[in-house]
Amino acid sequence: MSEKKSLGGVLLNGIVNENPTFRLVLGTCPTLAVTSSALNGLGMGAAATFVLVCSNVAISMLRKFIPDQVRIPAFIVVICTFVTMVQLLMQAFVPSLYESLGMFIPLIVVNCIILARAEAFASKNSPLPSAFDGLGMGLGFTLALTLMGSIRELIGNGSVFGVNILGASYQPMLLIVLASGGFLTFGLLLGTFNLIVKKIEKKKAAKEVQAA
Amino acid sequence: MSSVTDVLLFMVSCILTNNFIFSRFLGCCPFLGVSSKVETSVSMGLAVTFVMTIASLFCWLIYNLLLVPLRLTYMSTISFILVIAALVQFVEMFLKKSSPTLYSALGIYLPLITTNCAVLGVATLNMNSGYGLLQAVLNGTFSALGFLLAIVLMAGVRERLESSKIPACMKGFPITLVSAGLMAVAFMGFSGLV
Amino acid sequence: MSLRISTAPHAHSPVTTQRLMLYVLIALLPAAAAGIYAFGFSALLTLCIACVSSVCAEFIWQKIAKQEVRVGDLSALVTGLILGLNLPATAPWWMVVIGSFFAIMIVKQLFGGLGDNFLNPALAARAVLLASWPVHMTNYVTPTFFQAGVDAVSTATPLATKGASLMELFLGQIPGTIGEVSKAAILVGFLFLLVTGTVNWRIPVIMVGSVFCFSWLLGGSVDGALMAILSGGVMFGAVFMATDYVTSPITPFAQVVYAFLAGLIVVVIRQFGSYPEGVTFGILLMNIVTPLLDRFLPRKIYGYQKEAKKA
Amino acid sequence: MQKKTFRRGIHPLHRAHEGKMPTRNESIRDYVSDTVTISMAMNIGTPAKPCVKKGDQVLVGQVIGEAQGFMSVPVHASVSGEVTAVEQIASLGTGPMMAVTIKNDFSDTWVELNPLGSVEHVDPAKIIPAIQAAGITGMGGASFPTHVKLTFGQGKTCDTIIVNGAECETHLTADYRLMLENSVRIVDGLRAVMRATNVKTGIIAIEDNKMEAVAAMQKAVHGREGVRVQVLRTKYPQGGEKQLIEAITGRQVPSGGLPIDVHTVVLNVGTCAAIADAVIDGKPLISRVTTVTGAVRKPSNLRLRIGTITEDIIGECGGYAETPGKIFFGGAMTGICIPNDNMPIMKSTNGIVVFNERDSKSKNESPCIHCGRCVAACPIGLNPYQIKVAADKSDFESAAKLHVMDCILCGSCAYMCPSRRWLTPSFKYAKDHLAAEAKAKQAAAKGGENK
Repeated sequence: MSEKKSLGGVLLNGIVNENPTFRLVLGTCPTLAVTSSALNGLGMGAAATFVLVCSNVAISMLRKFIPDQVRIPAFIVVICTFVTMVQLLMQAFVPSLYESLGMFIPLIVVNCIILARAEAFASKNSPLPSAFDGLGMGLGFTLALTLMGSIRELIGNGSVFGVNILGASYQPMLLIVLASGGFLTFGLLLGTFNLIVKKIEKKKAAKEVQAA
Repeated sequence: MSSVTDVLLFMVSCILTNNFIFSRFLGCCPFLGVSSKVETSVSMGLAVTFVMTIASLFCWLIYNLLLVPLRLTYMSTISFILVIAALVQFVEMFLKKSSPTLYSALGIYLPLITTNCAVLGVATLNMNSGYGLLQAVLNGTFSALGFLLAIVLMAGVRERLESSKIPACMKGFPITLVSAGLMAVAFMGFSGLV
Repeated sequence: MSLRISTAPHAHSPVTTQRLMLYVLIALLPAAAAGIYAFGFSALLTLCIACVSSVCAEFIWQKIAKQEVRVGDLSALVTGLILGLNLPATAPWWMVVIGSFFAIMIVKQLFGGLGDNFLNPALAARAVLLASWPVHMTNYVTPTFFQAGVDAVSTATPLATKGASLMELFLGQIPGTIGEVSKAAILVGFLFLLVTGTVNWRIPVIMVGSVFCFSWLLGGSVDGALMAILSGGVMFGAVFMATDYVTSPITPFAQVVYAFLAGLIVVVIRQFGSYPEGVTFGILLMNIVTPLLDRFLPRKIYGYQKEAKKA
Repeated sequence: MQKKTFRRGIHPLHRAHEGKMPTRNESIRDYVSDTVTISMAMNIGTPAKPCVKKGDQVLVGQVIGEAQGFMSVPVHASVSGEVTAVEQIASLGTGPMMAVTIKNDFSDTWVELNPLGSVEHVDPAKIIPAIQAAGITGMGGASFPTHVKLTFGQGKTCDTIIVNGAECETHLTADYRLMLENSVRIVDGLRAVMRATNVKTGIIAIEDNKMEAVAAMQKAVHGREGVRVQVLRTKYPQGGEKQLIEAITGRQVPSGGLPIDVHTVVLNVGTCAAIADAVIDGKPLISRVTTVTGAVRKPSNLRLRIGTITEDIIGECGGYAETPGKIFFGGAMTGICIPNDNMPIMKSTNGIVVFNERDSKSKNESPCIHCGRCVAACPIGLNPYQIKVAADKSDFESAAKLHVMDCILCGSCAYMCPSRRWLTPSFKYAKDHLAAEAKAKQAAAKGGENK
C-alpha cells in the first residue's frame, strides 16, 4: 500500500476490493455470531469501525516509538484500550444492544481484521491515511455485517431492522437465525460473491481482448 | 460441581450441547483455517486444549484475586489478553525445552492461538457466568475438547470433499462454511441434553 | 479388421447405480403404500410433491450448472421419496418444496452431486425443516384408514402415544410421519433390499439392536425397549437412511461402529434431549463421523498377518 | 469333504454360468495349422534368442530359440517344416518381440527325444533341468519359468505343492477338459515335481462347479501317496496364487513375497501335464489346450501348437458368428486384448474369447456412490475406491500408502462397480509408475555405489 494512493482509494479499497468479510474472510466469529438481526450487525460493525479507526490512528502515531520485537503485544494493548472504551460506552448508552452483542464486544480485541490492519497498514503509514484505511475497512465490515444481518432477519423473522416486510402470513424459516443458519448464509453469500466476481473478471478479460 | 454426575453433565454440555464452534461461534478462524487435514487439526485442537485449560486457570486467578479486590474489573479484557499472550509465549518456550516432539507437532499453532477468540472467549465466559475455580478450569478443558471434536470432524469431512466436484465458486471457504452449517444442524440434536 | 482394445475386466456385473436406486425405490413402496393407506389423500399429495420437486431441483441445477443431466440415475427420486416419507401427512406444500430443493441443491449438488455429499440429503433437509418450522413438522394426525366420517385428529409427538399397544405400533395404527408408521411395511422393504443384495444386514440390525439395548438399559423393561424400537422412526431410519451408501461407512467394522453409535445417540436424544425423536440427528451425526471411521479404523489386508500359523 | 475357500471375492457372470456353457462339454480336439509364428518372448524374464535362420528346415521339438540365462527357457519348433521368417512382430502390451515363422510340411517328424522314464524310477536331480530344457513356463497365464519356481532360494523350504485346477476365470474350460481327459498325466507331473523337490504333500485344488473333474482326478490320485484332491467353493479369483494358498493352507503370502515364503508352490494343471510329457516322454512344450469361445460358430477346446495364428483358430471354430468387436486372450476378468487376429498364441494362452460389437462397447464412468461393493469384493482387503481417487490424481504416494502394490489386478472391484468405474486400469497405472520409480531408485543407488 503506497502513500500515493488517494484517500478515497484507500477508503474504497476497504469497502470493495479488500472487503474484510467477503474478500479476505477475516473476523468470521462476529460475522457469524451477531448477524441474527440487521441491527445487531450494524451495531457490531459500528463498534468495530470505531476501534479500527482509533487504533489505526494511535498505532500510526506511535509507529516510530514501538520497538519491532514487541510490536504485536503493543498493538494488542492499544486495541484493547479502545475496545474497553467502546465496551463501557455501549454499556452506558445502548445497554440493550450491548446485551445482545454480549461477549463479542470484548472479543473485538482478537478480531483478526484490526490486528491485520495495524500490522499491514497503520504501522507503515501516517495517521490520516491510516484513519481512512480504518474507516474503509470498518465500513466494509459494517456493510457486510448489516447485509448478512438483514438477509438473516428477513428470512428468519420476516423483518429488517425490526420492520416487518414480508407480511403477517409469512412463516419465518427459524433455522436461518440459529447458529447453523449463520454458517449456511455466510457460506452461500460467499459463494455468490465469488460467482459474481468471477463473472465480472471474465467480462473484463473479454473487454480487454476486444480492445486489443 | 458436587458429584461425578455433575461433572459428566457439564462435560456433555460443553462438548456437545454448547459446542464452541457450532453454537457459540468461538474459534471459527482456526476452525476454518486449520481443518484441511485430520493430522494437523488434531494438533491444533490439542494445542488449544492445552492453552485454554491453563488460560482459564490463570485468568480466573487474576480476575478474582486481583481485579475484583482492586475494583479494576473494567480492566478484565486487557488483563486477560495479556495473560493469554504471555502464557502462549511461556508454553511455547517450555515445550521447546521439555518436549521437542510435542513442540514440533504443536509449535506452529501456538502463536496462532493468541488471537484465537476461543481462548479469550472462555475467559470472558468464565467471568460472566461467575464460575468457581474448578468449574472455570473444567469449562476451559471441556469447551476446548468440544473445539477439538468439531475441528477433527470438519477435517474428516474436508478430506473427503477434496476429491469431489464442488462448483468452482464454492471451493474453499464457502463450502467449508456450508459444511459447518450442516454440521451445526446435526449438532442441534443435542440441544436440551443438559 | 479394427478391434477394440481395452484393459480387463471385460465383463461387468449387471447391477448398475440406476438399478440399485430402483431397488431402493421398490423397497420404499410398501412403506409409502402403508402411509397412504393410513393417512389418505394428503399423504399421497405430500409424497408426489416431494418426488416431483426433488427431480425438478436436480434437473434445474444440472441445467444451470451446465452439467450432464443425470436425473435418470433415479437418485433424486429416491431422495424425494424418502424426504416425503419423513414428513407428516399434514405438511404444507411450500415446506415440502423447500425441503426438496434444500436437500438436492444445498446438501447434494453444492458438494458435487451424487456420491459427494457427506450428509444424507433427505435427512439433512428434514432436520432443517424441523428446526425452521417445528410446529408444521410435528403436526401428526391419527391414521384415518379412509374411513368416512372420521376426522383427522392432531396429536402430540408419535413417541408420546404411550397408550398404543405393540401390535398397533407394528401395524402402523399410530400417528407419525408418512413412512415410519407401519413397521410391517418397512420390514417387507428391508427383506427386499436384503434379497436383492442392495444393502447389508449390518447397519439396520445393529442400529435397531443398539436402540433396543440402550432403551432396555435406561428404561429397565423389555416391553419399553420393544416400544422404543417400534415407535418413531427407528426402523425406517435404520433401514432406509442409515444405509445410504454415500454417507455410511464402507468397511464392515466401521459399519458396526457407525450403527452402534447411531443407536446410542438416538436413545440419548430421546431420553434426555429437547427433541422428542433422535433418529434424524443420530444418523446425521454419524454421517459426519463416517469419513473418519472409514479412514482410521484398521482393516486386515492380505499379506500382513503375523507369522502365526505354522502348520 | 469340507470345501475350502478364501475371504471375499466375487461370482462373475454367475447367471451366465461364467460363460462356460458352450465349451464345457466339448472334448479336446487337435488342430494343426499351415504356418505357426513362435514368439521368443513367452516367459517372464529374459526372452530366448533365435538360433535358426530363414530357409532352415526344422523338426518338431527342435530348439529354435536358446535360453538366455537362468530366468529364461528355450523355445522349440511346434511343427516340422521350413523357417520362412525370423523377424520382429508386435506383442501384447510390451514392445516388439522376435518371432520365428515356420511353414508346416505336415510330416510331423520329431527330433530325437531322450525320455527319463517312469516317475517312480527317474533320477530326481534330472527332473528340474529337464523342465527347463522342455521350455516349460506357467501355463495358467503368468508365464513364470517353472524351473525357477521349483529352485528354492537359500533357507527356503517347501512343504506343499498345490496344483491349480480352480479355473475361476470366466469362459475358460481348457483346464477342466484337461483334468477330465488327461487326469493321470497331471498327477504324474505333480509326482515328478514332488520327487524332484522332495516334498511329501501334493494337493490338487478344484472348484465345486467342476465335480466331474473332481471325480476324474480323485480316480487318478487313488493309491498315490501324499497326493489328494481338495474341493473349493467356487469363487473368483480363487485361481490367483495368493488366494489359492489362503484357501488351502490358511497361510498368507507376505506382502511383496512369493509363495515359497509360506512354504508352498503353485502349479497350473496344464503345467503339470507338460512336466509329465517332458519327464516321461522327453517331449518339450510345443502345444497346449486352449478354449475358443464367444462369438464364434463352433466354440471348442482345442489342443493347439504354440504359435498358431488366431485367425486360423477362429477358422477351425467355424469362423466368426458375429462381427467381432473385441478379442482377448484369457478370460473376461483378466484377459488381454489383441489388436488384430494375426496374433499367434503363446504358451500361456489358455483361452481366446471373441466379443461381438455390442459387448465390446466401453461403458461410461459415473460418479462413485460409495456403495462399498469394491471393498466387499477385494480379495486382498484393499479400499479400491480410495486408491482410485489417489491414482487418478497421480498421487502415487497416497496410493502406495493404501497398499496399491498389493493389488493383484484381478478386476473383481471393477466388475462389481455399479458406476462402471475403471478401477483396475487406474491401479495398473499406479503400480507401473511405482514399480518404475522403485527401479529407478534402485538403479540410482547402484550407480551411487559405483561412483
